[in-house]
Amino acid sequence: MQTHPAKRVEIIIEAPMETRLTAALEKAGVTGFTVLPVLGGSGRSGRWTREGQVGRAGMVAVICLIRPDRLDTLLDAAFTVVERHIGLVSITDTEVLRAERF
Amino acid sequence: MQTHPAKRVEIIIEAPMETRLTAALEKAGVTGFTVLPVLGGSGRSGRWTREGQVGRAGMVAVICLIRPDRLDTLLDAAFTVVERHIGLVSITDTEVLRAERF
Amino acid sequence: MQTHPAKRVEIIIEAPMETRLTAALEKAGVTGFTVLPVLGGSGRSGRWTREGQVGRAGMVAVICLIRPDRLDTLLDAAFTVVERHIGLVSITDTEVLRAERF
Amino acid sequence: MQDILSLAAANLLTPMILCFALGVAASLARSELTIPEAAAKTMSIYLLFAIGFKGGVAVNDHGLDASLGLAILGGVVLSFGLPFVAFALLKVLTRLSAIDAAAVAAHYGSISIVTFVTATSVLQSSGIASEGYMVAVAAAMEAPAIVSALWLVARSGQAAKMDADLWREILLNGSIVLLVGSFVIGLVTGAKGMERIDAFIVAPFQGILCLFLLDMGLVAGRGLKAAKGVLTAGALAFGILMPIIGAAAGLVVGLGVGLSTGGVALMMVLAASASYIAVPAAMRVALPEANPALYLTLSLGVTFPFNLTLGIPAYVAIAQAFGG
Amino acid sequence: MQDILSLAAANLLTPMILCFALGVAASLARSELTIPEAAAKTMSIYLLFAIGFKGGVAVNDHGLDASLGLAILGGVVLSFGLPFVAFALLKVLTRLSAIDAAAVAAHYGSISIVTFVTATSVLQSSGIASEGYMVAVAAAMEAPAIVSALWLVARSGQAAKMDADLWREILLNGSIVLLVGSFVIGLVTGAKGMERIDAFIVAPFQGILCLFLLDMGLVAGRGLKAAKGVLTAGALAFGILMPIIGAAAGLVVGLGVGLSTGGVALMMVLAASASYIAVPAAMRVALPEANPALYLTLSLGVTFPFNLTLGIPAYVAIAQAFGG
Amino acid sequence: MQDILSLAAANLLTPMILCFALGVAASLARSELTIPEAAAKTMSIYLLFAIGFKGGVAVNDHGLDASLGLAILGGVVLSFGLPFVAFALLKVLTRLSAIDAAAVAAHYGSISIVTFVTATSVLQSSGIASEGYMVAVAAAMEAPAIVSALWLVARSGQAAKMDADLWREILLNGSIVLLVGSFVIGLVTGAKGMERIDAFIVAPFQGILCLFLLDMGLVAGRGLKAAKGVLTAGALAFGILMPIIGAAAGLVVGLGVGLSTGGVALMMVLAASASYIAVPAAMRVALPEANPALYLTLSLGVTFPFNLTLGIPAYVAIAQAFGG
Ligand SMILES: Nc1ncnc2c1ncn2[C@@H]1O[C@H](COP(=O)(O)O)[C@@H](O)[C@H]1O
Ligand SMILES: Nc1ncnc2c1ncn2[C@@H]1O[C@H](COP(=O)(O)O)[C@@H](O)[C@H]1O
Ligand SMILES: Nc1ncnc2c1ncn2[C@@H]1O[C@H](COP(=O)(O)O)[C@@H](O)[C@H]1O
Ligand code: NA
Ligand code: NA
Ligand code: NA
Repeated sequence: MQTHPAKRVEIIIEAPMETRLTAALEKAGVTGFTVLPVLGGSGRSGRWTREGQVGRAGMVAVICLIRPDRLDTLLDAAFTVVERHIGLVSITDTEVLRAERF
Repeated sequence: MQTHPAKRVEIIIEAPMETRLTAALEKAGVTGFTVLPVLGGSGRSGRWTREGQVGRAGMVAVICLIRPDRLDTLLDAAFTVVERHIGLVSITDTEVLRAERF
Repeated sequence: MQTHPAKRVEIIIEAPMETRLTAALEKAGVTGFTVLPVLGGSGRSGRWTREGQVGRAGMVAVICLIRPDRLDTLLDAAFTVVERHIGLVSITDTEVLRAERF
Repeated sequence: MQDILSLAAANLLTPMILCFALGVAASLARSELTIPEAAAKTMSIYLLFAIGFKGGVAVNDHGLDASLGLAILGGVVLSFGLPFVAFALLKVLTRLSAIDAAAVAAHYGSISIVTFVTATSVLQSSGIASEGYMVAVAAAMEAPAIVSALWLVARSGQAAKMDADLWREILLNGSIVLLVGSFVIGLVTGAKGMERIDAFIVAPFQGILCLFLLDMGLVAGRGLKAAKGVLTAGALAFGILMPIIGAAAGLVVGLGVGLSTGGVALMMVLAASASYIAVPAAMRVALPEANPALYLTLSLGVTFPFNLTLGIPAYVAIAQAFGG
Repeated sequence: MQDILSLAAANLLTPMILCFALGVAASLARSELTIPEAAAKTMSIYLLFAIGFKGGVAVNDHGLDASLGLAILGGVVLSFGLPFVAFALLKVLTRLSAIDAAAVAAHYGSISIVTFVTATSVLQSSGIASEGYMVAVAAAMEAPAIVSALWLVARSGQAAKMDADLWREILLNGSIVLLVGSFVIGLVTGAKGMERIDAFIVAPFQGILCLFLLDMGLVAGRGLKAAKGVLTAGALAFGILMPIIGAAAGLVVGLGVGLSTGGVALMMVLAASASYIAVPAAMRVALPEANPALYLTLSLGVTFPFNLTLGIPAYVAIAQAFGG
Repeated sequence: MQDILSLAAANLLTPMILCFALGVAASLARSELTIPEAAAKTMSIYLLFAIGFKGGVAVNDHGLDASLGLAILGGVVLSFGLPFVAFALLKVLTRLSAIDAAAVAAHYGSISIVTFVTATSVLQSSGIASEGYMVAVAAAMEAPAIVSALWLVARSGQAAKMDADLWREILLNGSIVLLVGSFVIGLVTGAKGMERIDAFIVAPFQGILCLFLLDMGLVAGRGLKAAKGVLTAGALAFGILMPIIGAAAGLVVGLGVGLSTGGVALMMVLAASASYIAVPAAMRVALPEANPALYLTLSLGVTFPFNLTLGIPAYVAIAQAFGG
């Protein structure tokens, strides 16, 4: 089956920053992304879990599949939001079906 | 530690299509997959979120780790389901421990 | 934007083993990981879903981004926990922003 | 008229309607107030269970008679028939493609159970009795409209993807199973069963309905905000006209099958209401090319609030006028 | 006999049992009706909290006496002992490996709190009193069976993975902590505490139990469908015989420690019931090689429905026959 | 003094406080008891809705007068002012950076709605009346403290990230919208609205508060365990002293604006309590460099339990002493 090279960008970011991140992505013309829930985790600021939480504690994971030539725009947009904040950005080479959707 | 090459296929698909996709995968002999929840996202059809939803709105993410030589069978099966529907299929090279499980 | 090579390790493991896995990771000096919820899946032991479950049934997905030279420590730690148990470990090459955080 | 207005005013100033309004306002003002998905689903399960059970107990009380069959038949005819009316009306008022129009039509032939639940609570607080088996009628009206819509699509030369699996999904969808199941449980256990669980399904009912309508308002408001583009003047007119036409058809059928005043009002409500849970999911599978923003916005963003605020009191008043 | 049958019939036609049946039927018919995981967990927390609190208040009312200690001791002995009976019975009826048989045995020595809750509600609606401290007995019976099962495994020359962490997890598992904690809170605050929260933990109790049993039915039905292979005739026979044996042992112990009629019935129910929450999780950690489909299907798909429908009314009737 | 002690003892042995203690104990013992996130959020929505609605109905009952405006003004002044006191106190007692101190200060100027809810339920069971509009005062006190904290940061030469979006988020955060919205709904629908939903929002209120406090205990205990490092003796002293100072300020303002005894007690509670939902989220956005473990542990792990157990009964007794 015909596949096309793409980048899979995964951004793990604090929940209160989610709307800012997605707004920045949209402003940069990145309209496709998917948000996954996160149950808990651990990092330099210790362990946390979402269980029993009332507030918007914790992180979410935002996944973008993007054409390789659009990657830098995306990273620039993401970086302005993540910069001062807790957040991980990873970029993986991938292949997608139906490249016309990107 | 000994690792073995494999493919990680990630299919983001509308929740009402989930059982059809997994049935197609099973029919094609792909018995291993994991379904992750999705909170929300954005695409050509705009933004959506699962919050407060009663119906089976939204998407789910299905992840398959598979031996490289089985990839095409999987993609063919997935494609018949995804074809007319909203859905993203990405394929990433990966390594797995314990290849005998695949 | 400047990126740095890293490994993305994804461990899908039974929920009752989660604390043992994360304890093993921490003991091995891996302090950064993120836990994603899993809705359901299928494998050699058949299909399962989290829906309506009261107990700690099902799986969780643990994601670690790690410097390549720390990978083996991580895999050794993970393997001792996963060994006798249901669990998938996959390792993908990736790039990260802000390598100083790892 | 006086009556309609005062009933409308009384209806508008209930906690239920105000909760819905609060939800819409909060969404439009982009407040981050949200109700967890699990809570929304659980409340809808509660409402379906409670309304089904109460209906069954009521039938156990008054006994089953032939009118149940007649009422179900009337409801099924409405559900089959209304999509054709809706489709024709859409062709006049909008420029939608056949597929989009058919998908919208399916929603308006089917029913909204929350509109129904709210109407029963309005009837109850107005002291108007209704047939307990109307919940069975509601369940029976969920699916037929989908058949009509797919037939409309096929007639326009397009292919809908309809298979046995989808039929099972539609006929055994969660709300039908729960509604019919709890109706049967109420029917079987009767007053004795009710005694055991009335503190759960009767006393807190209206309060839970309030929170649920708050959630519906949040979701509807979000939909309205996102769907500026799809809501043309014609579509908007359809979203208001169609429930009125449906209510009129429901009135005729309700009187025809000999329902009580309350029963007629509920039949009007069912015919006037549009699905936003079961049918959307079916449409995603059978007609993936149809635009979900369109049918969801019309159903949940226009017709649902219309029925909730103006429709229900009007239908009740009209049913009373005809009922004597 | 007449009594047992009429009690069984009365028990079968309650909303609770019918809700469970609805859940099983919906699952088997592959309806997509589901109750969110968060709702199921919350209902189980509610039930544990309510039953524990009520037990504590009852003990505060009647005062603590030596019989509590005796009853707990009796329960612990049952929990330690029954796995040996179960293991032997499995060896006779099935060809399970030692590990699988031991894992199943652990479940039958431990208890199912929902079976217990349902039994208390049957007792209550039959007007039969029971000792409030039976919830403490229930909590005490959760864990010992695991020790016996691991000993059985070790004896067959295999290694179970048992460490301090697992002990803490088992002894401080959510349901034990909640049950014992709310029991103590009820004990401390007594009638005054009850007055404050009875509208929450008494009135809606049976209704919430209904929805919870609906969920249990859905999960049990799903399990049954998935586990066609594992359920041999021998295993099935075990799933029916073992609760009967357990109930008999519970009868002897209950009479032995001098419980009231209701207390004896509850001791029978505890001994007859099989765990499906705490023990499965412990087995995944300690005996990962054991087949979860087997023990879950037996416990939740066979023994739970058996106890729910036939077992409880029979145990109550037998306890009454012996109690005088 | 006698009174305070007996009220404190009575307060400590209520199901609410004991549930909180159970949660803390379970966490510290590393039990895996947890309450699902969706359940915790839904309970907090329920509590906010119920308390807002009841407040609105009470105002509808007694009529609005100028004192509402005065009380809100007083609350806003407290919320603006207390962060300066907190900041100064932190500078004396700890070596926190300006950013950390300002972030903590924001929490103590703002309010904890659960502390408020618990206090209303203590007042109610002591038969002490209070102004219904105190919920509006509570809502008004959520945000101003954030402004003061950011001003403190700016004054120390650092940049806080404050934009229009953040303002909207803070002013329209879920709890403010729900509290004010349900207050208005209660105000509009009055006794008639209450009649419809009191079985939902009044009867089960204290029971749901119990389960919610159990969850708060679990979360607080987890936080305490994780935050051994951050809790210096100075910080701990701050966590106890600051609510006392806040309560004193609340007493002065409450008496100043002419509140009733119950109203004065609630104003003290608001001033003494520290936010742990709205402000933490705002701080993550505006002051990402501030250490969340610090402010969360102080607010939820130290001050919340202090107020819950000793604070509330003391404030009530003091308000009574001053109120006559
Ligand atoms: N190396 C990592 N791999 C995966 N997730 C991480 C990693 N480091 C941090 N995280 C996630 O980011 C959160 C905050 O990290 P930190 O700022 O280091 O405390 C953690 O709680 C994890 O959920
Ligand atoms: N480029 C993308 N990367 C990640 N997720 C996407 C992307 N495009 C679409 N999606 C997901 O697929 C859903 C439907 O996409 P669409 O059909 O374009 O509206 C979106 O709401 C996202 O959840
Ligand atoms: N090849 C695979 N790809 C993704 N997930 C898998 C795969 N195999 C197993 N799983 C997950 O691991 C669980 C247990 O697998 P198993 O032990 O094979 O039954 C399954 O239910 C899936 O959630
Ligand atoms: Na309709
Ligand atoms: Na047992
Ligand atoms: Na304060």
